[in-house]
Amino acid sequence: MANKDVTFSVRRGTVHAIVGENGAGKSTLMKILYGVQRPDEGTIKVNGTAVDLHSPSDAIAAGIGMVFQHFMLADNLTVLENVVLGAEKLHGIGDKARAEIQRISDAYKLDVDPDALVSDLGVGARQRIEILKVLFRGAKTLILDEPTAVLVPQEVDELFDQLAELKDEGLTVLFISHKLDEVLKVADSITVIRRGTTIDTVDPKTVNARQLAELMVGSELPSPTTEESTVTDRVLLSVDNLVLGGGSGRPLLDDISLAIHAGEVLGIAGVEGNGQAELVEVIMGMREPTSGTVRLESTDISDWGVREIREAGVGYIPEDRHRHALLLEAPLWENRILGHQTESPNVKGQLIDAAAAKADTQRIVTEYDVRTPSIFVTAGSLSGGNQQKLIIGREMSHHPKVLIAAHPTRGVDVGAQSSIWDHIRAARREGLAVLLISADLEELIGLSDTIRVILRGKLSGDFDPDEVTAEDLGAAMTGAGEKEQTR
Amino acid sequence: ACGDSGTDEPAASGSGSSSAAKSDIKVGMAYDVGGRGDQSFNDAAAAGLDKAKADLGVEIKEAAAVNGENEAAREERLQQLVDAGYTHVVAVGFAYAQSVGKAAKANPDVNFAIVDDASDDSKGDNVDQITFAENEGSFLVGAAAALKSKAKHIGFVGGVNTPLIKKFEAGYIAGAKAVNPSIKVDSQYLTQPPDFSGFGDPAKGKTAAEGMFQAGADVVYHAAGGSGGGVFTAAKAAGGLAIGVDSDQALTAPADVRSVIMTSMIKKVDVAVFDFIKAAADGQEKTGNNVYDLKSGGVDYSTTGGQVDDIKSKLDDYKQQIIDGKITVPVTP
Amino acid sequence: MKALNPRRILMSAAAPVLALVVAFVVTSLVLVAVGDPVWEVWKTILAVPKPRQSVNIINAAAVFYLSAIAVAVGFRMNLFNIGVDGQYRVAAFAAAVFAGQAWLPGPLNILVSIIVAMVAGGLWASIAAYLKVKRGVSEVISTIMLNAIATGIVSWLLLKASDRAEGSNRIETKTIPESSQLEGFQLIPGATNRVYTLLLLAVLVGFLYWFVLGKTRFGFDLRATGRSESAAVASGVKVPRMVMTAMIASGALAGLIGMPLLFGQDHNYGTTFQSGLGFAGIAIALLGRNNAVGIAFASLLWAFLDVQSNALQIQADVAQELVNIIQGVILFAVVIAYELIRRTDKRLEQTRVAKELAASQPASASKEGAPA
Amino acid sequence: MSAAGLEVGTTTVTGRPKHKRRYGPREWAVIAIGVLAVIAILRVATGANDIASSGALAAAIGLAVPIGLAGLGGLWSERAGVVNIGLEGMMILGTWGAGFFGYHMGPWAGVLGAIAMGMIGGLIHAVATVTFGVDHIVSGVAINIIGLGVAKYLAARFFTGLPGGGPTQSPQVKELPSFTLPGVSPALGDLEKKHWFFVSDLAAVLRAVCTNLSVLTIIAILLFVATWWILWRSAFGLRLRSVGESPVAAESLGVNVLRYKFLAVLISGGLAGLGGGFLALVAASIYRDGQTGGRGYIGLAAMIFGNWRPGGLLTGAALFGYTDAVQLRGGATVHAFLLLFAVLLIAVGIWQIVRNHRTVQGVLAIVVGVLVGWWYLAADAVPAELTGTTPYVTTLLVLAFASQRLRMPAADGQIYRKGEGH
Ligand SMILES: Nc1ncnc2c1ncn2[C@@H]1O[C@H](COP(=O)(O)OP(=O)(O)OP(=O)(O)O)[C@@H](O)[C@H]1O
Ligand SMILES: Nc1ncnc2c1ncn2[C@@H]1O[C@H](COP(=O)(O)OP(=O)(O)OP(=O)(O)O)[C@@H](O)[C@H]1O
Ligand SMILES: [Mg+2]
Ligand SMILES: [Mg+2]
Repeated sequence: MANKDVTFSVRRGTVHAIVGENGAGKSTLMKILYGVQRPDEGTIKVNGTAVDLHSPSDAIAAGIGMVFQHFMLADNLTVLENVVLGAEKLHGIGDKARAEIQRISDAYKLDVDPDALVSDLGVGARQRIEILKVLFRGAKTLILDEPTAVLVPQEVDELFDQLAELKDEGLTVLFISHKLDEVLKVADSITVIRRGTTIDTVDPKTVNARQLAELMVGSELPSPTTEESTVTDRVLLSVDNLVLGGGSGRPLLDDISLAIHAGEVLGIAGVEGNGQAELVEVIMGMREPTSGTVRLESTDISDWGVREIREAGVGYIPEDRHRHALLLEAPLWENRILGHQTESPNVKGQLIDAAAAKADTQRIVTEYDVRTPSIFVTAGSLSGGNQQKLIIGREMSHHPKVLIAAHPTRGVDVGAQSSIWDHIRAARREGLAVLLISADLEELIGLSDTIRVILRGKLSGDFDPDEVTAEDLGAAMTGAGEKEQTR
Repeated sequence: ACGDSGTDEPAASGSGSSSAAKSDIKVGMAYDVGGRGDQSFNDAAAAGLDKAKADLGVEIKEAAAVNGENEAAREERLQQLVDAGYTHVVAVGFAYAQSVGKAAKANPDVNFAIVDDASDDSKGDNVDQITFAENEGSFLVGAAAALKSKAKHIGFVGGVNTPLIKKFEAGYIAGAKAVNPSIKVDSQYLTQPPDFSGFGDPAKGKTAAEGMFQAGADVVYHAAGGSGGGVFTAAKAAGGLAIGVDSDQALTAPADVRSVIMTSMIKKVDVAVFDFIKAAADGQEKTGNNVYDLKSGGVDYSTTGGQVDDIKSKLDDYKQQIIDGKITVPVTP
Repeated sequence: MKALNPRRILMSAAAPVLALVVAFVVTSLVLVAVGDPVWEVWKTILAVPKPRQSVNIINAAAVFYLSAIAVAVGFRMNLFNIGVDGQYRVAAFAAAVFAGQAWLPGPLNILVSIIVAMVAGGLWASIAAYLKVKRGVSEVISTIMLNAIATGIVSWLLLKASDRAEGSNRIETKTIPESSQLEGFQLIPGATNRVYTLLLLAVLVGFLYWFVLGKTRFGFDLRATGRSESAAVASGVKVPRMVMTAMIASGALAGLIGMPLLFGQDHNYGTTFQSGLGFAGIAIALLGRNNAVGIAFASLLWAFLDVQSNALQIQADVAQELVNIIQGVILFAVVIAYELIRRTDKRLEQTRVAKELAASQPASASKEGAPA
Repeated sequence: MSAAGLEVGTTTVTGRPKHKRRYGPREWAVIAIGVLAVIAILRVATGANDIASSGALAAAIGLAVPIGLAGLGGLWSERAGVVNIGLEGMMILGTWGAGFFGYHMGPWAGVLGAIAMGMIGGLIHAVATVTFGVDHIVSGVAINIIGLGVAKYLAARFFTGLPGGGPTQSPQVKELPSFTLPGVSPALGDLEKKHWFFVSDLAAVLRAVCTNLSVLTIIAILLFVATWWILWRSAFGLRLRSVGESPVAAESLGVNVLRYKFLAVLISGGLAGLGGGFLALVAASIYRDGQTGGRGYIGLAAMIFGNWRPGGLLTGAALFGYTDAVQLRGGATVHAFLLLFAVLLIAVGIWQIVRNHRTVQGVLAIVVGVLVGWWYLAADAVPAELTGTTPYVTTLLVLAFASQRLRMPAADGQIYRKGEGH
């Protein structure tokens, strides 16, 4: 059961926030409101009349619109097509619809080009399209599931301005976020959910973030904190003047240089799509750089393959665990082999050593607290957090010198998050060099010894995590704050 | 009746109990791919079988081959017919050569006939190897085409590029050149083995023939089985003439194209099949290689429609020369 | 889930049985609708095969098995080698020409010819592999095209290499010397014919397929690529090289398909050599779920239906192609049954995982909440 | 295993997709004239007049239509995200339907019968893939087996004993009407016979498209236009395409994903069936066993070749129909093609070396080109056994040089289950 006994009401023309830890059931609740899932019992009333929501169409008809946690956009269709899809009766699919989109875009300063291809757009723009989709349908109630997760602070501010405007027009906004200060800033009332049930509805003016967090988890909120520096002067990974061409346009990676020492965590901040993924892929050997070198200690590994690089002691926690780190339909013990197909205990010569791999999987499951009934279930049946713990356990089991970690705690719940942080910190103490890429600025600030910002394929100078604020980073990430760089 | 093996179920009725001559003969026929109704040599064989049934009162059973099948499947088919009690088994098509050879050895009490093969593979004391001088018949229609062609340009469409069909082509060309050594003959095959769709794709036959007519030919001969229908259609559309094959196609083709079929090269598979059964009914099994050529009347040209009446004397003259051995018709082009 | 789950094992076994029943019902309905003799048809198809027919079934199954394994190698890594048909034809021709020359004595001639076949099949497949890896041409199209091209080239070369017997209308390569012809095993008592000696080849290939794919590093890489290309890349698999290897391996295995036929039955390659085996292999591989044992059963079933249907025309006066309907329906029914089982299974597993986790939740809740 | 297949090699373009240049009518006209000019040069250079004769072109149209219709069927289904490798089986069902209904109730009933039989194939595919979530390839393969079996079985059952019919073929079916533009055709024919450079070639093209066109050909062309309009200009089409691009997004906007997929596959079957019907009704006026000869697969190839777009598909089908026509019509045409291949290969090789700095590939292309050129000069004709492969070789060559930018619908081949995507 994901939700039970959920009760709350939302007044028109307000912003109502829902908070709760990972897996608390927020998304499930919103999906019920949007007709994607059916409740087993209970009623939903809109404007006082009970509605029966069988499908998104019913919800849309009832004036409810939803922006999902994971964007629901068809990449290869244009903005116009994505927006009018399903609502073609309103304004057709031609010029009239285009004019209407333009009108909404202008009215709420959404700044979207109806004829752009969605695949060409960044995250912020995609978010605005999602909102436009809802407005286009004339929704009176707007549900936003973690809309700020991928936005930089400036974009968040813009979004909040737009929400304020919507509120003024008499629209109701339901808003989900993990970022409590944001919630306090924008919401008119806040409902807290824990393990599927409503705990309380509070007034933001009367609570602070601490109290909210306690309501959410029934205890204090863990946060990443820096310990004393363990940075040594031994460079483990260095990247020099790395360039990755992007066809005929501007390079995807533009003259990137960085060095990570043993015991150092180098954090990279940046809006998604500015070259983080490409940087990781080049370091891991999945792409050939156009020019420049990547060195592991003093060995040039620029033209090595992924396997050699991994064998040489580079651990890899990919950003998209479903696509790059797991075989979802294979059992856990086979997933334990993945990425280390040539290393013991997984293999003996050319043969797979299934017995040893299974035994070691069992060890990881225990040591890393992977919640699973057995090592024979498929990876796909685990929750995200447990999948991630398995991946981390797997990578750490081979005692890497360098760890490339992209969004290691994305989408995992609080408990798992803190244990993942612990593992990274422990390894750092033992001399591991970590390249940490994250969209979570608090995580970056809390874990890193040095932070750099990537923007349009270029790397900024160093930021000191002890001094820098999320706002500073946000400014650098959007290019507004080039002058504010410390060094 | 099952040869060496005692354990494979023996045939239902052996040939030992031959009291009533006529009703006692049961003929099983194994067709090549296409089977009865292919408007080609399978059909011709079927005609012979039907005649035997009507005239001699024999019991019959038919089965057709499947495209691309295994050698073992052919052997199995023949053996099935034997097992079902058929005393005479006719295999239509050279693909059965090896299987007839084997089945004949395994079932010495059963008589076999094979159409289009005279190789050692199918040889046996109880095998009638029926072959035809397709080249000789084709020679005559080639001569007819050359005599009728105003453009001095004729064509040949072969279904599948096999030696057997090349025999048709060789005779045709030789006949045409005998009339006019400088005549132009276009040849085209529709598919290559093992793709036997060239015998069943009228669209391809039509395209090939159209090409010939548009390139200036005015008579086209086909040895393309079911694809021949396309050749007739093309001839009709182009105002040209076509020559049929195997049976008298001016009688069997769809009514609207009959008028363009000036003659057909008749390959009397029906006669050969009937001969085999008739001989058996008369108590004298036919064995060995029986060649059906011009001399024996096994191949011929047809005169239905009267379009070749004017050149009939010339054609008959050639025919006589071949029969007399004055002309030897080549078997490869 | 893997071991210790009798329910799952039961369900997996139930699926094929269910599928056969469904195929039986559907086909019967078709027969009734069309007005054909249902009883006669099933009596013919389901008759106990005679010894001779049993041998034919085993022989046909051996050839199907090789074909399906060749296809399955590609399938296991999401590579659609529709070109097995062309590959085995090129290979059988090459081997037949080589063996016909009799350059080597008996058994050695066979062995080297088999290698020639594998090389030829592999080379032909490498064209599609190259086009896929270097030029991004979908192997589905390129192998379809290459099948047709193989037909043309082989019949052209066949004409050049043909050796026509007196009085025969067939064209075929030179018959291989008697010392290189394999007589076969007298496996089934009372049968007049023999089981191909190269049935052993099928067994060997099946074992190797199971072993290499299931037990080796290479096999793991191959399966990982099939399950998730992106994850395989990130794990260090060089996918382009893997595509080349798998495609060529598939082609080389395809080269073996014609070998039992060549050495155990036809003794030459000609226009009457069995064709279309590659396509049967696709269906059988899918029916056997790309599993070495599953494919063995599927091959036997396929061969059984093929051989038994031969008598349909004679016994029941029904076109032999009816068997295609039965085979197709079985294929459908099996995959649908497995899909339904997979769904139930997945749902049950998820609930189980969720339940077991929920059970452990209260105990761990306090720990999770603790500050880092 | 999934029908989506491996992506290796198909994504060589790095970085974000640049804005594609849109080809307007003028660009297309220039390209068409260019192609015609090349053909005209080739004709004059080699003297193979059949390269651009109206007869060859008309034959090309006739051969292209069934392939195009099958491909169009593939397009509908794959645009909705369902891979349809069962086109061949649906086509076969269509040929039988055309033969059966065409004979008993006239050619127009044959057309409907072909569509209906194809749709039955589509229905099976839809139930399997959409309702039960069976792998698309498995289902397609099964349909090809069943289609073949059903057609042969039914033909044997229902055509045996009819006049001119038999187990493997139907009786003659009456012809559908065909049209010729009066007056124009003969004049163009005269012009064509002059064998003037370009002018005659253009006349041949015009003559081919206005002479003796079957009504079914015209319908097929209209279906192409209609497909383009429906899929890219109507709300229905937008929904259908969205289902193939991102079913989750479509469902979140209230689109009934399964219904659209189902419908698309059904239409796909109907179109493939009509393709089979064309073979039986127009190309042959008869149903025959094995008449489709793998055209369903070729249609699929033409669709991929055409980048899942009607225009591209039309080009692919035309290319295939044309090369098939000229090789079937025999003569020197295929031999003349060798010269074209040689020149093209050498040109591509030079381009690779000079512009793309791919020396190995460039040299390879040039070497092959020179060999082909040598073949052209050394031999008078291509052996008959090999001319049949012309369409396949041509398609393969074209794909080898131009397939890297193909992009299939994003969710093509993926199995979608309601509600599971969220
Ligand atoms: N029908 C159901 N019955 C029981 N449990 C369910 C059901 N549907 C979902 N769940 C469980 O409930 C949890 C709630 O998930 P949901 O996505 O709503 O969480 P969330 O609060 O949005 O978390 P996040 O912050 O990660 O987005 C899921 O992780 C799943 O374990
Ligand atoms: N309908 C359901 N009924 C019961 N349990 C479910 C249901 N759907 C999912 N679950 C359980 O939910 C968990 C996974 O949920 P979900 O797919 O929402 O995870 P996720 O969003 O990937 O992970 P996370 O919430 O940790 O980020 C698994 O434990 C699964 O067994
Ligand atoms: Mg979640
Ligand atoms: Mg959520």
